[in-house]
Amino acid sequence: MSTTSISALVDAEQGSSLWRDAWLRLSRNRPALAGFAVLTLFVLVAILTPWVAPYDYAQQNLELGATPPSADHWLGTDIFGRDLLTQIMYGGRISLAVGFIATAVALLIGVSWGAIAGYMGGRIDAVMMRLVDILYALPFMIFIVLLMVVFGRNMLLLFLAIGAVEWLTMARIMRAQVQSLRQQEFVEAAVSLGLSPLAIIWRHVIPNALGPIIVYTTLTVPSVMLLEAFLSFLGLGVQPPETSWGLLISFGTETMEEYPWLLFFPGLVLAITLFALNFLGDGLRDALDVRGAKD
Amino acid sequence: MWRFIGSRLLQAIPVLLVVITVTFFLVRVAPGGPFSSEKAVIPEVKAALEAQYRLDRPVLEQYIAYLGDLIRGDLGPSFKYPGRSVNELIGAGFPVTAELALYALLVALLIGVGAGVVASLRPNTAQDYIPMSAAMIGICIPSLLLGPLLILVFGIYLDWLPVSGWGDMPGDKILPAITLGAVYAAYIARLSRAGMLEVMTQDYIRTARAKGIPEWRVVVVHGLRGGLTPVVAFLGPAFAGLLSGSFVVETIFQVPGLGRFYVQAAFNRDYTMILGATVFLSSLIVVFNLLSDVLNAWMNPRLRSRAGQNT
Amino acid sequence: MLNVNGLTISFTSREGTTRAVDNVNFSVTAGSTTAIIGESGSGKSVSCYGLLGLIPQPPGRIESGSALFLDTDLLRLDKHALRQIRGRDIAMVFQDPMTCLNPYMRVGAQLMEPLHYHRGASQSEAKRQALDLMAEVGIRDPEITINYYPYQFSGGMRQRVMIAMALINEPSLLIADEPTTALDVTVQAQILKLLSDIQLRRNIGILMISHDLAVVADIADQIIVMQEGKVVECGDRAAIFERPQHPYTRKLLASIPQGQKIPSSISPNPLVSVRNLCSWFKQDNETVKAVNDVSFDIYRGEVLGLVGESGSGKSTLGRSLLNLVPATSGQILFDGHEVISLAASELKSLRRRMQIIFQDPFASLNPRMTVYDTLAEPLLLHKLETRSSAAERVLEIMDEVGLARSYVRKYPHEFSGGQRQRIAIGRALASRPDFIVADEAVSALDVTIQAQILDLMKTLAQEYGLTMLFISHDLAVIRQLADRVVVLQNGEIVEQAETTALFEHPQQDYTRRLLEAIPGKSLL
Amino acid sequence: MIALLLGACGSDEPRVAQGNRQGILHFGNGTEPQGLDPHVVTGIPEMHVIVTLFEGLVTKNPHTLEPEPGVAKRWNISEDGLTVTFHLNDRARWSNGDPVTAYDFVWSWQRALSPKMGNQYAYMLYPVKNAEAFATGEITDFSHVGVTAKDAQTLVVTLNAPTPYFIQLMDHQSTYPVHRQTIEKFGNAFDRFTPWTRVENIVSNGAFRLTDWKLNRRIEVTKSDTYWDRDKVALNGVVFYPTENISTEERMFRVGQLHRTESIPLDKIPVYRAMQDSPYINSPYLGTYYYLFNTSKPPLDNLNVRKALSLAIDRRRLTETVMHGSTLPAYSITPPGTLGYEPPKVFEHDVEQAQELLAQAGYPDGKGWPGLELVYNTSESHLKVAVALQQMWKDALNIDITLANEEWKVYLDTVDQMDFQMARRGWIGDYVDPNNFLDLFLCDGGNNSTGFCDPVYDDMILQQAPQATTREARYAIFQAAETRLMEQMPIVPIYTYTSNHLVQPGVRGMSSNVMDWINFKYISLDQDQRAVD
Repeated sequence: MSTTSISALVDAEQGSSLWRDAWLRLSRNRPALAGFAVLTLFVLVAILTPWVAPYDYAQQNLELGATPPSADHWLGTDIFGRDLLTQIMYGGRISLAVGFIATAVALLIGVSWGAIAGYMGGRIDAVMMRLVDILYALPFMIFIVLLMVVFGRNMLLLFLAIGAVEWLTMARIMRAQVQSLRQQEFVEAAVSLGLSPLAIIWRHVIPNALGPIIVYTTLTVPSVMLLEAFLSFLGLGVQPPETSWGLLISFGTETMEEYPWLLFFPGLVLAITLFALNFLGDGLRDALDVRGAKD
Repeated sequence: MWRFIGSRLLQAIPVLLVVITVTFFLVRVAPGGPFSSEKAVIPEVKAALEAQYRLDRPVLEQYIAYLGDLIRGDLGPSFKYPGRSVNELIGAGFPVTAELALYALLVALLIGVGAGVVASLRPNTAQDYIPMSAAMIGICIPSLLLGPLLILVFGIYLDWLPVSGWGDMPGDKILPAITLGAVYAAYIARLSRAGMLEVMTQDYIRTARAKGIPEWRVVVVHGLRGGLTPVVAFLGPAFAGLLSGSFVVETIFQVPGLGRFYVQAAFNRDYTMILGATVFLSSLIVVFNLLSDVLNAWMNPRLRSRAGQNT
Repeated sequence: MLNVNGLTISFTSREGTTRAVDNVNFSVTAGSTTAIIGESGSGKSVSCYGLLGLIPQPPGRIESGSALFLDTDLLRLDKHALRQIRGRDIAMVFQDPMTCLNPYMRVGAQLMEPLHYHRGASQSEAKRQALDLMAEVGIRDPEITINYYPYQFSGGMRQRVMIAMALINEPSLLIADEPTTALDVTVQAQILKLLSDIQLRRNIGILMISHDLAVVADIADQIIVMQEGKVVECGDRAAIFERPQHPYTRKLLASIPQGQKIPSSISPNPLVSVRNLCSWFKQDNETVKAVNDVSFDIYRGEVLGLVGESGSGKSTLGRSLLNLVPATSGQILFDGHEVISLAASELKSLRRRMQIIFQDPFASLNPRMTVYDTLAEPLLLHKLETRSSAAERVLEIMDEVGLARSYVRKYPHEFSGGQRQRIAIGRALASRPDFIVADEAVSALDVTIQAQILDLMKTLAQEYGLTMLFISHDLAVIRQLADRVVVLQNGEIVEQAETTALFEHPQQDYTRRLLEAIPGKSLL
Repeated sequence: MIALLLGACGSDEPRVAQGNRQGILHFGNGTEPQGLDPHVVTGIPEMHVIVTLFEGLVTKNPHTLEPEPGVAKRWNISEDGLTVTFHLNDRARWSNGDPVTAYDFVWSWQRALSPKMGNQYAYMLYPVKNAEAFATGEITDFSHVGVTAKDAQTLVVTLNAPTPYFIQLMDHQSTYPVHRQTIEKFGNAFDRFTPWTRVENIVSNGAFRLTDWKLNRRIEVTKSDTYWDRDKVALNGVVFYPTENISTEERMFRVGQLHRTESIPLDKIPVYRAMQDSPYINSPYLGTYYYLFNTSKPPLDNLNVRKALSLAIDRRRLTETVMHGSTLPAYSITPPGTLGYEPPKVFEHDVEQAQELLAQAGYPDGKGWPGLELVYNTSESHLKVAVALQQMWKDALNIDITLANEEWKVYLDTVDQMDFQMARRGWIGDYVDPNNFLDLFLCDGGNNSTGFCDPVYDDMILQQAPQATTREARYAIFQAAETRLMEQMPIVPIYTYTSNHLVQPGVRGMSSNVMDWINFKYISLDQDQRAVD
């Protein structure tokens, strides 16, 4: 990027160039790209599942029962004789949606909450963080059961419930970041330019606090997927015959001695997702860390 | 420092009060009372039961009475275990959970710091990738899966360790501690790696090297102290998390800890036990977060007194 | 004692291999001082660290050369043998005493560590030596302070600790890497004196690295000038200062701040009036009176110099003028507006008219914003330009501050310190302010760069008709730029006067002390 | 930690082998008992411990389930069936040496029936004259209740009506004697909260006495040296382990830490069944698993829909595949073989007829089906049944059923308030008699929960059956009533429970019976046997 013409400048006017540059850098990071490709593939498969799945996900064959991988059923069948590959594909629809949407909710609330508390400091900070403390301390299970009873059972609520838990840690991380950033001279410079606190948080603080947030986010997605299984267990999440990776794994755990493939394959898919996310996350972090890029 | 501790404890009071209040009403709003059971309960019996637990009085009166008891340190009688007080149940379960959490934390520190430091010494080599990938898996493998896996391998196939129990047979504390500590080991590994990477580029490490002292001493004496600062900051929340998150491990390994009582209480709508455990655990969380901050300050001389800072 | 011949060190990165040090020769003899002079990046530090195996390998690699130290070739030694020499025969003092001492260890333990390791000294013996040495380097109450943590010392004291630590094994060679750059002028003078005293007493060789010719002018016997990894000139002090051969050496000499500003035309009515300003804050139950009852005026078109040591409250004062730190009491009038009690909306329009340039150009630029974003932000914020017209204006500002237009999409980390300070200046000027606070704006820069930036500021100040508060600890710099000077000590004004009057007839002891500490007086 | 690890390496003898030598039975007991007061607690784990500590007037033969002497050495029933006289064994002793007397029983029953106790099983004594009135507070003078001690060894009980199963009830914990002085020593006798059942306080009259109780860890009982029939007791003690997680308990069994467990994950059944000398025992059990239809809500207010749903279920396929043969197909609410009672079989698996019925109801081939939700409480096996049935209904009738699992207490609330269309339910007999199942569906039956109400049915159960003079006549009335019930189909029976447990080979005398009732007195351990591998 040594020569820049006026036309490039005109590009620069549109939106933040940080993101454009980050994208460019990301596209040169192979593991990150591979991670991105895997995730895209998973999302695509999830979207196309109703058309590409080899079997009907609910169709049982009770006499067949659980069978190991075979030519007919590449990943084997579960105890109802249902095709595991199909189950995993349908499960991915739920898990990926929950994983990404709930994480996004948590990210949105957590980052804004933490950023505001950290930047404002003083009494506002104290009040906001005490609220976080309170939510941390409340008995989660009772809270979930109550949510379920008050609002009925639906997926939206699932996202809300998960988001409501995960944002707390996110807010704490963000706040710590912001507290150290707000001492920095460039923030002071922004104040002296006359920027409003919100503009400073948005333009100067958040982009510089993204590193740890991205790393934590990549860790949140898989834990959200597993949390969904627990909520489903309590009755809040998906209901059979629909399924999710978390549910497949928790059922697989029960029968890991008898039918190990029922644990292995869903676990493998989750692990692949996790590593893809991790590579993508690290790549994103590096891409956003303009200082680390020496090219 | 004492002022700081005092003000933090003072701040905790309203937090706890809100937690108590919300929980108090939350459990009462939640469907299914403590006495509902599969076989229909005769109305007279139900009335008698409710009277014994003050449930027949107006909710507000119950609330005030509860707060009154709480101030006297009385958490009330358990609904699930007639004849036992919540104080007694916590007294029975907490020492076990605390012991389990402590071992888990030791496991987590041992594995986590070890892996993190080893990884940080040669970043972006196999020596870094292997422990860090293991840590990634560690973070995401639920104890619901790790526990049974460890039991199968070490308890059943190899027959080295007991599959359950706590203090009943030699070695029965090992697997629960590892299972519970695994997630935290992974977090600590990441934290200590990042911390060490940061510290080992500091000027004072160069100073230490210039003194000609051996590399291990540079890492251990000069590097660790600063590199583990984020780990120390994490210890409080981690210990609190271990204490309140041990339920799954306690269930899998048949450990008679507080977590089992707590979750059973939630399932059974044991109002007093839910409340008691919540109050107890959230007080602990406050205390451990505070301890962690104090420890952090103590580890870092600059924070012990901030008078040395430039104006 | 030390004889370096043909030293070549290269660094390998993704972009290829660069020679950081290229065929460098120099020597140090016992009891004398050799100074290596050069800008940052000239390879002066790398060549010294390379001798002691302190550069990470890879990416660094010593290609060739020899370094004979008392008949041993340092470059041929294995790690272990080199470690034996480090800290025992050759010791080092680093630039920034704030970061070079382990903050988690008591200074005593750090002092004694080399003794334990190299000499196997017992605890009591080591402690005795440490106490003696602390006394020798001028640390007060060593019995008490030996148990202090580094943060409990001031910068100068920390540097004394560093020196004591280097001397504790009685080395024959001391390598001092910019030992005074991070210190106040007065402290700098003390440390330099300490080094030459020690050399005299102990007859050791000193290899001193610096970017500032003025600093070494008083103590160096031999001077080596480096540029881009190569030695461009070497010779004894007199030769270098009196008969510089290489153009680069001449440029370095020319950069030593000299001369005085021709007073500019000053209108009689003040732009900024400060009355009884106090800025106090609480720290651990003690009230720190950072700025205490200060009153002065800054007239339109004037450059007011504000001088003082670190901790004198000059930065706090500068920031409270812009309402960046809250004032405790007093009055600040900016063009007739009361700054302290202004509402947020009024403050915004006022902020356009007053700007600040910070000391550290690394910290004062948002690392995730390109030059374009940084410069366009004030334009768009104050609606001085539209989105479409901003680009052209940004390029104009870049021209004005001397940045190539092609850099517009680059990030701060891709620039050198001087270039970054140009960006910071550009940002401050973008909103066409009337008043600028320059807080140690050139202190972190190499001397040659410092000279350039000072020139730039002078030019721009005239062009824009700026009023400026120029804060610095360096009187030589103030003298070049300021019309009037205010001297601050412990948050209070000690003296204020016209620049010429102040330099020629200082009224106060404190001012005189500051004046005496200016380095390189032997040159003048 | 390393020392601990090394010390643990396979050196230990499994608890079972050790237990076999010492005569100690290690018993997997599900959850931690709520308590050990026979008049307070209700669950099965509690019952297991309580039957070792206490003994009622009679006890049951584990093989035949016929009553046999307990504290009462014999009893006679009057001609009209309204008076029962128990003659107590004069060797019966409390664990502190006091004799067990008829007065103890009178006082204990007063305590068991006292409203303040909140005893949920007080109704076990309702056949006794005025017992119900006393328990519900209608009368407060216990002397009006039909139980008196004629002397220390003679207890006379007067009944409301002839109750053929009354003697059986005398083995229920609710009718057990408790030691008055002990209870009064530790607080108000009619208070649920007294600590009299703690190890250091308790006085009991059973074959064992309590010697250790560590919460969530273990309960240990040791052979009592004051028990009247102590010579017959082979075991030296029993240790109960509370383990909520069934996989954990199964693993404990597998490594030889338990002699017996009821916790067998469904999918482990084929594995255990295939073992040589299989420890897996499966026998009929007095319980039925069924779905409730809410007959007050469409579409289940339509009898044809209810019938169609029931006929479409292939119960044999379900029990043989998903349940791995651990249950039996059920076509009635009463389990077969309830002391000679054979329930009617009103319908069979018939997909074609089911389709026809659904068409008659207005949903030919599922067209226009408004949807139906099935509520079940969270559990792996409930889920499996629901998923299998969901698909059966889809295949047979082309209708969609949605599943909704609920946390236990939420589920209880839902069922109690009839806020469902279809809900899972199970009923385990408290005593061996069809009445215990059939009276569920009385109009005001507390466990009816279906909206079903048929006065004719009520009359048969409440009036005709008790007046029947012979067992055959009585059973005939029950059969007619049950036929009537199944024709209305307010429930759909799915399977009959069986008792599934794993027992180590060294255990003798732990016979299977339909109540899964264990008489620890009869159990012995074979010294030479080791644990299953």
